[in-house]
Amino acid sequence: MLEVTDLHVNYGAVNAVHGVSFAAAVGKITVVLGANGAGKSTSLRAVAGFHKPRSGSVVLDGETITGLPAHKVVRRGMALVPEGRKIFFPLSVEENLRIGGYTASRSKVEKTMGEVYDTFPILKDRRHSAAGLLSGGEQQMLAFGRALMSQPRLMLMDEPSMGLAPTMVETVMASVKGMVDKGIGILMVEQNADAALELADTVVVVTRGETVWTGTAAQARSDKKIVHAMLGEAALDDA
Amino acid sequence: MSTWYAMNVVLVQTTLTTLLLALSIQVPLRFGVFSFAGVGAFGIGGYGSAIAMVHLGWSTWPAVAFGAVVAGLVVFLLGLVVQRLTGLYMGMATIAFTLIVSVLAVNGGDLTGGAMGLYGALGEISVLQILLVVLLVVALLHLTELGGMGRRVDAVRDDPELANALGVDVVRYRQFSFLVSGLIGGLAGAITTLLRSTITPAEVNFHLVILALTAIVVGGSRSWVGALIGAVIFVWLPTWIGFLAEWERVAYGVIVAVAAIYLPLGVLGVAKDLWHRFRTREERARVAALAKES
Amino acid sequence: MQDVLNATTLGSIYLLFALGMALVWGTIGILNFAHGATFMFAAFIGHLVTARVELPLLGVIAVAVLVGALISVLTQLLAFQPILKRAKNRHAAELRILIAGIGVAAIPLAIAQRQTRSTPFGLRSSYSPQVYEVFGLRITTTAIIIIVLGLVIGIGMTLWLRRSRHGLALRALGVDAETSAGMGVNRTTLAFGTMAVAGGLAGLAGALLTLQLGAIAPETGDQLIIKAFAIIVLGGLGSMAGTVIGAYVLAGAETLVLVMNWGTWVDAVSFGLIFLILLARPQGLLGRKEVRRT
Amino acid sequence: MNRGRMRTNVLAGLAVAAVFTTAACGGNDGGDNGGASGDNGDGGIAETITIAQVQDQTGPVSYAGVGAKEGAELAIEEINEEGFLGDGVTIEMEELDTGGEIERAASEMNKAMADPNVSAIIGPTQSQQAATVAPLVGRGEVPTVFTQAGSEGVVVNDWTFRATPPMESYYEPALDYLEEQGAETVSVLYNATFPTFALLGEDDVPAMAEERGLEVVQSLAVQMTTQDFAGQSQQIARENPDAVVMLLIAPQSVTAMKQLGTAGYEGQVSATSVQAAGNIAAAGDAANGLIYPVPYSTAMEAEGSVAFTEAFEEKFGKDANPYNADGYDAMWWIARAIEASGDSSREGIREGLEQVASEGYSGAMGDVTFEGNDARVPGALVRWEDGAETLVQ
Repeated sequence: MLEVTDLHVNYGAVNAVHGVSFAAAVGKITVVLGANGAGKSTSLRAVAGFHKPRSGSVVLDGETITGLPAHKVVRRGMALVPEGRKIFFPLSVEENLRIGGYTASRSKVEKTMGEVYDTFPILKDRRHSAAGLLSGGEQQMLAFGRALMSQPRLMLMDEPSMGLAPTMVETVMASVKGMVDKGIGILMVEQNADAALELADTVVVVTRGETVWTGTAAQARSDKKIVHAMLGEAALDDA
Repeated sequence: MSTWYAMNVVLVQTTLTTLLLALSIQVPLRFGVFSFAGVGAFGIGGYGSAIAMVHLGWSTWPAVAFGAVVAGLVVFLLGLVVQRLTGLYMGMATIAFTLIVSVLAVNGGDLTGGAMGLYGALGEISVLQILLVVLLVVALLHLTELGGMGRRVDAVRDDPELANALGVDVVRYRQFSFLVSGLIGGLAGAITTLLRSTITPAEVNFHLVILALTAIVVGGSRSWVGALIGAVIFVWLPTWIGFLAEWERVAYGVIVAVAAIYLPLGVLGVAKDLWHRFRTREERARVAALAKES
Repeated sequence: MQDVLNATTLGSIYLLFALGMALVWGTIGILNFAHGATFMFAAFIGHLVTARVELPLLGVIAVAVLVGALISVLTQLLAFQPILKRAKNRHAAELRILIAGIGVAAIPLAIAQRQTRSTPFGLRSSYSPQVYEVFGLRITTTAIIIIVLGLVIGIGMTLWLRRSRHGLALRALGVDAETSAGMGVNRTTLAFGTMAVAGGLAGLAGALLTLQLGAIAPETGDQLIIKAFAIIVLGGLGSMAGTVIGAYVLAGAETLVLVMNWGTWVDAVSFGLIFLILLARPQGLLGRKEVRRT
Repeated sequence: MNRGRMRTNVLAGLAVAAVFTTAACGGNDGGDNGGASGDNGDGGIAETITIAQVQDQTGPVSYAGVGAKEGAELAIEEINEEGFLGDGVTIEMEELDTGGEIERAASEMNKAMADPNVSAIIGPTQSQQAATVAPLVGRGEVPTVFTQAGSEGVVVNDWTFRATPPMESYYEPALDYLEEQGAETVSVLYNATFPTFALLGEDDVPAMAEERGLEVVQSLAVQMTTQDFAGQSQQIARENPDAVVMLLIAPQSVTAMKQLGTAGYEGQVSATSVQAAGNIAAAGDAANGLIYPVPYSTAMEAEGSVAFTEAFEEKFGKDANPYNADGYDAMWWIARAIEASGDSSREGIREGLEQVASEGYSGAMGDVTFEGNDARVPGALVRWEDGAETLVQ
């Protein structure tokens, strides 16, 4: 159970965060919606340990982990799927997975890798080729697989649908669903509201660095016009 | 004044030629090209002018022009050959070029005077003349830092893809930077050589690359002003810290390292920062004064 | 045949020196120009120690390795780490790290020059090299040790980087430091570890080279650094196997020039070769190609 | 790169510097600028005479500059205590550091010349520094005595003098010795990027060898950056000449000596005075039997040499080396010049230096004679054996 309360982060001029709160739970999907530059990505990265928050708190399973550096956050069971996937292009697919399991013990790495290959058979087929040669969708699979390698209880996803063809988006969202079914919690930042709302249990809307609305997906769906209005033009175009 | 000047005239000249050398490295750097060919150009310019004077009997300024033009052309051609290279691979190729220039000078027989170098190329160059040359170079470079031209150069360096998309011919710009680097480096070499009448192969070496690079980074790498600051610092530093005697070089190392750590934009960055703060304070004071009056 | 053996020995010397530098540059992205000074100072401290106590071969090596590692870690702690902490991105840090390395290098150099007045210094050891003659080839035990250690460490490090968990983490750091941190890789700790290993290798190279050559001068490190730079770029940044090949290619080229007795053309031929190879393969022999489809 | 310098670029602004220097020094032979030396332009010796030593006090060649400084200090002590220049007349020395850099040498020379109190200068030791400042000295009209700086282009006008003979002028005894030992073939291994050795290795040694009927069977050129001599050593061992003439800088010499031994070469090796001052000591036993001609050695038996050797030992508690002898002889030459002309002005010292040169003197380097303003010494051939020099013959 992750609880983020009244987060303030200074990062650049556009991405400043002043007052973002949200929560995520195991087996559930929380989607943070917001226009480009609203500060949702910065918040997520602050939770993952890439930016130090100025104030506010990040509590994971009752323990305060505010400001914990990224390499320690992973060890607490939270894995980040970064924006733009950030695959290690020159490394092979399998090496990408192994680095994902850097914090796990040796025996578990092999086992988890088997599971990942079962989930994403395409990765097994191409495990020895350089990751940079994968297609965009395959790279997203690899990013998921890499994050899964640390056996997280919670996965933080930064715009997983970005830059993907619409059919690919569906595949990606389906695999997200699969992960939740296995009991992993998901905290997802998205601009693609429609695709995300299909899956979400809880929806958080962030505008200009602040949380302005929290509710269930059902509420958000029925209130679609309001949500869209808050997200601005960008979301409408995407939808 | 005149005594001080007489004692330090060599340092004044040194500052000006070091500035030229630093600029020959800085220009390509501002275009996003990691090229040290300027130091090779220094050697070509030096030997070119000395050969023109000693073997061809030319007078001072035609010899300087000859050295600079030859250096400019050679480095321009080099630029065409190595334009596919990026980053430090480019750096390595241009360092190789510089070292090869030095080896050619060693093996140049009577033309270059071999290991002993060329003697007796004593030109008639006054500080005022060097100053005029430097002013001309700096004025032309200043134009490339201003307005639209400045923004295009910044784009070529920071985001060549974007620059291309905006219709800036990145390749052409970078080739141009090689030509300019060669001309300025050649000028520095020619003036240096004719001032002191000799040039030897040992001078065209890696240490010169380090001097130029250190001067730019410590001074400030984005503007000719930074190169000037760097040249002043490294030429005069021994005079300022001479009292440290044997520990002078240790102090030099510490100063360079500390500058690299704490001055991300060089001394120029700090100066701009202070100036900005000063201006804001002045502004505030004036506003406060106005408020009081009213 | 003897020439091949000589080239192998020379290549192994270059390799021992270049490996540490290649490791830190290719993984944690630090181009450490103080590597040469680390190498020299480790040998110099070894010299001071052995002047008082005679040590066996392993003792001499241990002293040099420890000193090398210590200097390297101190450099990281006092110079590179603060720069990395302050820099906005890696690209901004690159040049400043280079300059800081140059500054740091000046300090041990000045101290050693002051103490020795730049006379060559050697190491005293109870070990005395034997000369073997096999099939008409002459080789000393020192040369055998250098060749074996060069190959073993070179290949060992290649395999370690390729196979081990930490090796993988280092390679990932070399590609994308931030994302690696997201995978649980502690960059700071690994950086210190890597710098310590590199410094240890510099110390090892310092001890072995001093034993092989009989003596080195404080300036010897400076001469090696440019060769190591060339070797790493030639082999391709980030590839240990490339560094191994690069070292032997450079040594082979230099030996060939000597066999032909073109002594004064050594630099021109070896750097000319590097120049040509870079033209043909802009990313070095085994450099990372930009593999990327989208 | 051994002569490494951080800032080689820059300049000696000869023309302009000279103009301003002359102006600033206000006609030092006219004698009315109030300087301690300048006011004696009409003859006479000042109470205090300042000599500037512009040499490498730091950097890669500091052994030469610091060595000369020690020698000069000893000379000054003797001159002042003896009252050599008359009662109460003292010589003072001001040290300026060239730090191994050409442009800094030019700059420091310029400062020394612009200082009206400086009567004479002991000039840079490195050939390239010296050649750069030599024309400057001519225009500034300050008598300058160089030590070392053995290349051409140094003694070029009336104001330039050299107290150390160029190496080729005292190298002959080495070849005489090789001839006496019955050598017929000789290999030359030389650093072709070091001016003095390039000259010696390419022209002088082959010529000297030919005169004596020695055949140069091999000539191996290396450069400043060459560190490993395994290949050259084996080439030499294969050719197996009767002798090797080795002209290398200090660290290269140590390596070459060791590797020649390793390669199985057992003939006689003849090196240069670079090996003096203990620079070959690091080669240990491998250097035993090495011969080299030196302008000065503690083993020399000439009267002046013995006196210097003992006095130096007493003052500094260590053996004197050729660089110490350089500074000592240079300073004494200047003192003798002042005494000879009875005039401590710059012009007076210049005249005195010429006068002393025409007569020669007996100094640390034995009986010194001159070719013009350039010293010539008998020199000595020494053999390195177990850490000490002994005279050959």
